[in-house]
Amino acid sequence: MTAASELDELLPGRPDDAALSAQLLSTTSRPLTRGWKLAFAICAALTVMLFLLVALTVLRGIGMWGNNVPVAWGFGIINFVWWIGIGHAGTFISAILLLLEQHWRTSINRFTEGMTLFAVIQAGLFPLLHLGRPWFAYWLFPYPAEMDTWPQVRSALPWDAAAVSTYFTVSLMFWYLGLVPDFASLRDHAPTRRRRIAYGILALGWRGSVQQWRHHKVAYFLLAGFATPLVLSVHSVVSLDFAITGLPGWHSTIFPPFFVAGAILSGFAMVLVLILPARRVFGLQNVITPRHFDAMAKMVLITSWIVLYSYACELFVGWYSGDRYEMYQHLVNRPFGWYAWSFWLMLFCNCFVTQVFWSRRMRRSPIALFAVALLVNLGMWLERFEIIVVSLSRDFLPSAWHFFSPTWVDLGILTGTLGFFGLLFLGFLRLVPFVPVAELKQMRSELAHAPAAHASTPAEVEP
Amino acid sequence: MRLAQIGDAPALMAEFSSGPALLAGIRALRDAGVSRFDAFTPYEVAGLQELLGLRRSRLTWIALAAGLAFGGGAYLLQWWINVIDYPLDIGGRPFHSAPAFIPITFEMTVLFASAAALISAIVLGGLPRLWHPVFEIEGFERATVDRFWLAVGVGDAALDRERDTAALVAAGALRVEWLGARAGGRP
Amino acid sequence: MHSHANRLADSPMAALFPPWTNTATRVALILLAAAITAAIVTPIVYARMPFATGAGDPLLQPIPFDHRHHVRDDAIDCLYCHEDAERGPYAGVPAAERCMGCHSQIWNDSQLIAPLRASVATGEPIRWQRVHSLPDFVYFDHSIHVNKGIGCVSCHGRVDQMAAVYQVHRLSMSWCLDCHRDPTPHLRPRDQITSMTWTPASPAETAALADHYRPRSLTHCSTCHR
Amino acid sequence: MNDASEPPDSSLPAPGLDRLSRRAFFRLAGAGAAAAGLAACSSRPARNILPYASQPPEVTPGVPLHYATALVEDGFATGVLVASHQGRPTKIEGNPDHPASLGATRARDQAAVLSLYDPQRARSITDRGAPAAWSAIEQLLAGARAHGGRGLHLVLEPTSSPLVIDLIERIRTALPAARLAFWAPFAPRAQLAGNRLALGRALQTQLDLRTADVVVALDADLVGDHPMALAYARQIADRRRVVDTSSPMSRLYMVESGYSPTGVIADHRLRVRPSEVERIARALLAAVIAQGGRGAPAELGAALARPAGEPREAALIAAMARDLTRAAGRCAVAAGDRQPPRVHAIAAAINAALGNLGRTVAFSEPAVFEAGQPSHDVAALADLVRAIDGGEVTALLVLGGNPAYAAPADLGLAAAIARAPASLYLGLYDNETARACRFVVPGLHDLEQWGAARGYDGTITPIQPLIEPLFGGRSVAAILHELLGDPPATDHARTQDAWARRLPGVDHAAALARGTVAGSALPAVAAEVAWSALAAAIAAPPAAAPALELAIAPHPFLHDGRHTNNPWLLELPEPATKLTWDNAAQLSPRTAAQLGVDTGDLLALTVGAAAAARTLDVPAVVVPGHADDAITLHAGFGRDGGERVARGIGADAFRLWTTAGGLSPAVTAARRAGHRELAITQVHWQLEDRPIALGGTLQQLRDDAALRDELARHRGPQPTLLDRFPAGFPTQHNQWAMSIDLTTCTGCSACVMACATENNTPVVGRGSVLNKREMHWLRIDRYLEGPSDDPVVVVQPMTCQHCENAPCEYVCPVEATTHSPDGLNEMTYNRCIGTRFCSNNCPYKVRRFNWFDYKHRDLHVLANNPDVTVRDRGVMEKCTYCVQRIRRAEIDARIADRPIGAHDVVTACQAACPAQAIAFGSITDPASSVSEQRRRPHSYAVLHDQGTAPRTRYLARIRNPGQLP
Repeated sequence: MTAASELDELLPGRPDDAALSAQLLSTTSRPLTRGWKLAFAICAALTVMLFLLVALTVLRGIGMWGNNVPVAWGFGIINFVWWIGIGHAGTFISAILLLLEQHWRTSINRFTEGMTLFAVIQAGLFPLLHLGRPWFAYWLFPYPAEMDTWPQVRSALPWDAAAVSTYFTVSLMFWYLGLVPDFASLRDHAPTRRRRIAYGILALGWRGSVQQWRHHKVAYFLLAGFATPLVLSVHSVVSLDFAITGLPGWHSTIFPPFFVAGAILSGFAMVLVLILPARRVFGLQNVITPRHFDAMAKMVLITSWIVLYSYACELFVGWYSGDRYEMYQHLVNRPFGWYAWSFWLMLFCNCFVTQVFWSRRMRRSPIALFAVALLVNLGMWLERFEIIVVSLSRDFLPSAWHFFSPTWVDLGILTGTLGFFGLLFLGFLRLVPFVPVAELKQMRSELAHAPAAHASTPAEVEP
Repeated sequence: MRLAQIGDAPALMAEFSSGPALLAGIRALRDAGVSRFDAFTPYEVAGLQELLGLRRSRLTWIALAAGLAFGGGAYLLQWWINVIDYPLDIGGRPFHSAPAFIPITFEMTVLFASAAALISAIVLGGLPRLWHPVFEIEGFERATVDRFWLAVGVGDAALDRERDTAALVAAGALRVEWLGARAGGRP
Repeated sequence: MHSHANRLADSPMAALFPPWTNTATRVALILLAAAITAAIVTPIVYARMPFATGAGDPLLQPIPFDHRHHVRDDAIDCLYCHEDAERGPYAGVPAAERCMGCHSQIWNDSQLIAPLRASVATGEPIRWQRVHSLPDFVYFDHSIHVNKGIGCVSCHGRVDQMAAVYQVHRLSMSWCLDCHRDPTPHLRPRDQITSMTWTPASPAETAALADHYRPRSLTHCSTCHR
Repeated sequence: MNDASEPPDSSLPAPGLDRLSRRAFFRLAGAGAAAAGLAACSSRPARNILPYASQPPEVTPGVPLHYATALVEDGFATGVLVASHQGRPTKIEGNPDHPASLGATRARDQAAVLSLYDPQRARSITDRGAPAAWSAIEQLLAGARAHGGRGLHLVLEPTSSPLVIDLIERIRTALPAARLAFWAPFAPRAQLAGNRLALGRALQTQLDLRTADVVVALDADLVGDHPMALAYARQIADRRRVVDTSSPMSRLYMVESGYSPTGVIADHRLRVRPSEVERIARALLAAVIAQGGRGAPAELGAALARPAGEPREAALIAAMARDLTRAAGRCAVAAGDRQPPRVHAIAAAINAALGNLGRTVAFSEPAVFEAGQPSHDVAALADLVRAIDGGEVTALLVLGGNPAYAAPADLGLAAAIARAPASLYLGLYDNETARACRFVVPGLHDLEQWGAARGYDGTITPIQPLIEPLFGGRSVAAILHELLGDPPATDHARTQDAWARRLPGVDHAAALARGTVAGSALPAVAAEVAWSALAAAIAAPPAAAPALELAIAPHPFLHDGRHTNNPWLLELPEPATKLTWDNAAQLSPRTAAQLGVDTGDLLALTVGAAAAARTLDVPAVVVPGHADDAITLHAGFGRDGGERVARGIGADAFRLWTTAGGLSPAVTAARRAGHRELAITQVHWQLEDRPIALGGTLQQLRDDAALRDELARHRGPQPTLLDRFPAGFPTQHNQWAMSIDLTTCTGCSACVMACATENNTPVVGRGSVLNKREMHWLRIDRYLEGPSDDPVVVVQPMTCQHCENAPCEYVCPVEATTHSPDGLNEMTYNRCIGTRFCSNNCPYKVRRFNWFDYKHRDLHVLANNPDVTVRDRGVMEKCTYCVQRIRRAEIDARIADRPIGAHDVVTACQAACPAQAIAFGSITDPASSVSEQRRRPHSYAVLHDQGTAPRTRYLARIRNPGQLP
């Protein structure tokens, strides 16, 4: 594909800089629609419910959740892993695709980074909340305690704390760094003085000088470079929460890549779930195009195959190991045990439904994309349910086996995080240009001025 | 030819409509002997840094140093806690459980390298600085949208205001403004 | 408000921020950094301060019992009153009857010991204020320490110089560990346990004591927590 | 949807003890320095130090004292030692010198401290619920005293106390018109009646199983439900311990309907309905006589002979007869008290025919006063009802027990008592009987009173109080003294006085110190089977069995309901079903299928016909191994008194108890709409071919290298990357370890309760148990092997294995669980933040989490052991090997400058175990019992293949089945 045709696919009509800025910055200042207000109100209500349930859990005890012994981790850790996984697509799109010079990432990268941050915020709630005594969570960090005690770093949980907080911080820094030039645009062009001051402070005085762009570019690429191993490491570390144990169904070396693939699958699915309505509501069909959908659908298809391969590996290794506990877990408990329905539903959602994306038409159909993406998100949640609840419910000693069932608090907190996530996201859509304006303009400029395209694009001759 | 940052000395400010036009303006003045330039652009203009002879930012090395220092520090802290300060028998594992120390070491390396990169980008870019003389120029706000501003001859003895204004206009500048010395405060 | 997407708002003439904001930004950033540092450091320091550990704070007791007088002037041995220190976990505060052993003879009509007389008469205990309060969840046993050569003064300080007893040391886990990691320098002969002034004459004496008591470095958790 | 978010059971005592009575308690308890003892129980530091005004010389604050006393049930004493922390009894251990304890305890003995501190005990004298003065009682008793006791009726619990007997005899003399009845629903009556049939006298059977090579138990739960169960369990275990491949082992046959602890350890178990036991017994007697029984008339054998029944049954009877005859004089046949007197008579006859009398079987006079006499019969209660209805009763004194609840329902006793013109109830609770009576006087807990009682063998056991009566209660003796118009005196003085009169020459103080009166066991009575009388008595064949029969059985922990307000016991999983907080109709899988029910489905049980029909709705619970066409239902539930914990849980089995039907009536059952989720702690009962509860037969252990190799594989070296002990296994410290013998473990659960009392394990309530949140550090796993309708049961105490390479430790992010140099897997509660990662990675799932604030509330906190941290909400906990006892022993030994002795550390579970199935000690001492047990050929580690290197090892379950002909 030539640069020009790519540009036409990614940015049909090739709007000029001023038009792009005007269009993309305006998302922060358009009047609030009724739909947005309604969605915001629902999300705000769910968020209030979330924090009430959190308060209830903290006041009364973690017993408000359905966990028990043997299933000492339940919805809390499922939700944690699920949300963390969703976060992955953001960094994947913004960092790895940046390094791979995938131009199609530009229009959606900030959107997905925002999604990452808000998903990680939801995820970050759970390691804290699921503690029996969350007020002592600071013991996970090394500080010169009066008790002379330290964290125990052979456990995967301090790794988790380090990985998740690093992931969040680096994602936030990466996101912010990319936002600075756009904040400067808003400082100069937001409709009210108060907003200009607010954006102006956030822009730090950015003026687009040569020196600023020079360091900005290097830092941006560096952060992308750092975020790349990070995005692979975070879910790897999360997977180690399980893989370092001896539990049948957890004790598996395949977990890190398996988890990363699953995370990217769920992340892309969530991007699709969010971007399809946002694009429609904000009229961004010219910057977020079928070309983008096509690329994301292919990612979903690829990662879904990796996930299917991982499932197959788990089954095979479970059998090949000859270990009676592994065999029971993978060949009996999961497919035919108490929770067999979740196993088969998970396979259906994560591996079979996604096969529609072999069809180009499906890859570009918003309805198909939206439906499949929703199912994949459900399927990925079930995958974590499978790993955590189903494995724990039957481990070594049959005498200790027991069921898990969630309480209304569990369900309420899961719903509440969806609301909280939505709330943050709706706020993000209103307050921040969610398509990176400067980057998009630069991409347009680079593609337009690319040697092969130059002659054939008279539109690019400056007025 | 070198980059000069506005602040203390007077300069000529020229507004261009595109990156290539800006580059053309620089080339025109370079021929006139002016060697100090700065530019303000809504996005990075390809070829600008090369034209001004800027080398790659040293920010990479700062990030590397920070990453190594804090990563190494994290490993040393873990070792010191488990081997020196309060060794405890944890599941029969060795006090110095090197593989278990790696994840945190890695994460701290990345975290502090990233933080160093961000902070360096801000500080080396002369930020935060909410007010700057160029913000006083009328119409400068389009520098963040679709206008490309060139600052010429900051502190450059070779700067000739009238000659260079003409040259800039000839090179395609939409507008040329004189930005007085900082001592003048707001013009 | 912009109803049309393709127009940008115009900027006002003058710069948005006046020059002083540059300084203000720097000051604000420095203050922010200082505040974050303080938020982390303050509790770490606070936990070691006397007003957090309770050290150095004499409490008002129902009877103004003066250890200086009883220990230094009258030369009463610690174990005369705190006799359980040798054989039980608690050193114990003497029963009122024990006090009355002397005070039925001397100072028997003092108003100061009215609570003592009341306790003996009614059987109601005297409500002493607890001075040495170990952290929660710690099982401390006086008998093993006393019998293995740790003197009263090591933990309680120069009680013989206190008008009202106060806590001298932090009595925190790290303080306990200081000694538990290397008990040898704190050892003393069994008959000098209650001495307030004994010091080893030579390193050889300390070595001999170590040889005698064979102290163990007990730093595992169930030493104190059960 | 899960309802686990319900708070801890609201029926548990709520805070609300008022300030005044708490202070009053402290004063009464004399616990002047209680603050010091209680400091460890609170997360808030004590602010005051309260020294004694006058310190008792024997008290060192922080060091518990032990006093010998006894717990009495149905008249039989079990000698115990009670630990007292400055006047506060906290822990009960068995008295090794007492023949009915031998150092062990039953689960319900352990729980007695919680009953003592039950805040729902009756607190004041009431008159129809309104507070009343003692003078009203004096008036009532004075009135009752008049006219030689005419119109005065007394209902007492069976008693063996020489002191109470003294009073009863005085009443009999002074008030000859007074009528006395003795009532306890499960007091052994059939045995005495059966011996009267066989021997001509109502004698009590005394077994001595120390020399018994073969034991046949005919519905007799010798190790579980018997006044002498602790001793019999020890005696049987002593004959069944496998030390090496040449160890001899006795053989135990069990014939029963439910699955009892005796059935668990039996080598052969024949499951038959209760009514069929007589058929088995008759066939066994016939077979024994046929094989040459001594003294037994051959024609009796011929008369009993009958066509062979079902092949397995016939083969088992033949095998029993063969083994018994071979071991003549070294065997015993025992009948259970649920069986009718005829079965007891047959058992006595078999023992006589085998020459066991005077060897393994002896007879003595009953330990209980007038046992076997009409005053102990149901008829005595029927007479009382008649007398009330006839207006003959002017004063009714019910002293102890709960007859209004625990008696045949068709007597209408509760209503009759309520009709009595003046009635008084003395008891611990405002229970059904208290509510029927006019006056209620708070009674005394065993730990609050002076007295004495006899053990089952007759050993006189002095009883002394550990604490002043918490609620000012009065003893039975005090009421009887008042009735006799005796001048006031303290219980102590009266006890000493009566002791001196009834037991001259026996030093009371010495008896108190020892806890028994040596040599006071009842002497054996020479008795011979009167064969002709016996033959006549059993001539008629047993009645045809009904289509479905019910067995109303005492609950293993609650007994007849007297302990139902004790939440510890309610939450202790019932051994056969693992059911907590409920009772249910136990039935076999086949019977359940026939009735169309599964566990939890409601059944309507009906006893009697037409107008007299009594129906009870009760959930079913399927028990593999239960006899077909029979239902076992435990008593003690469905309480309707004022005990808030007990009230409203389970179904009252006694409502199906009629004078005609007895405790094993014919019943009809029908499926009812509805389901009750039962709080059962184990949901999967198969081993799934996993190396967890290993076992085999003695023959296999001797001859089968495959079994020995397999066991050796489960204790041998494991490949590991971890260099656990680089400098060689440490020998300078003690290295603690445990060994649990699955062969002798009966699953009686005494250890579970002992662990809970020692370690302040909280109660969580039914809702939390339903969600698998029970807190027992030690549980008894129950696995079923073999056919699902008649499985062999293996029970396995499972608790923290103290793995050397503990999986829980390395996943804790805050060093809350670590390893001590002496091999303990330490749990530091106050460091725990509650990630529960350790529990997930524990292959044994023995860690317990405080999901809510489960701490004892109200007066129950006084049962806390001050040497063990009371855990807060949000922290993990688990077995510590009783680290507080280890550290105490360590300190004592270090102070005395000696090594820790082999018996210095005894864990709570170990101490309680009647079968001595638990050994604990240091494996650095090659002579310690635990070291010795680890060297045995059948020692193994559970999940050895996981590389956890557990310190707790098990001795495989070895059975000794015989050849079936």
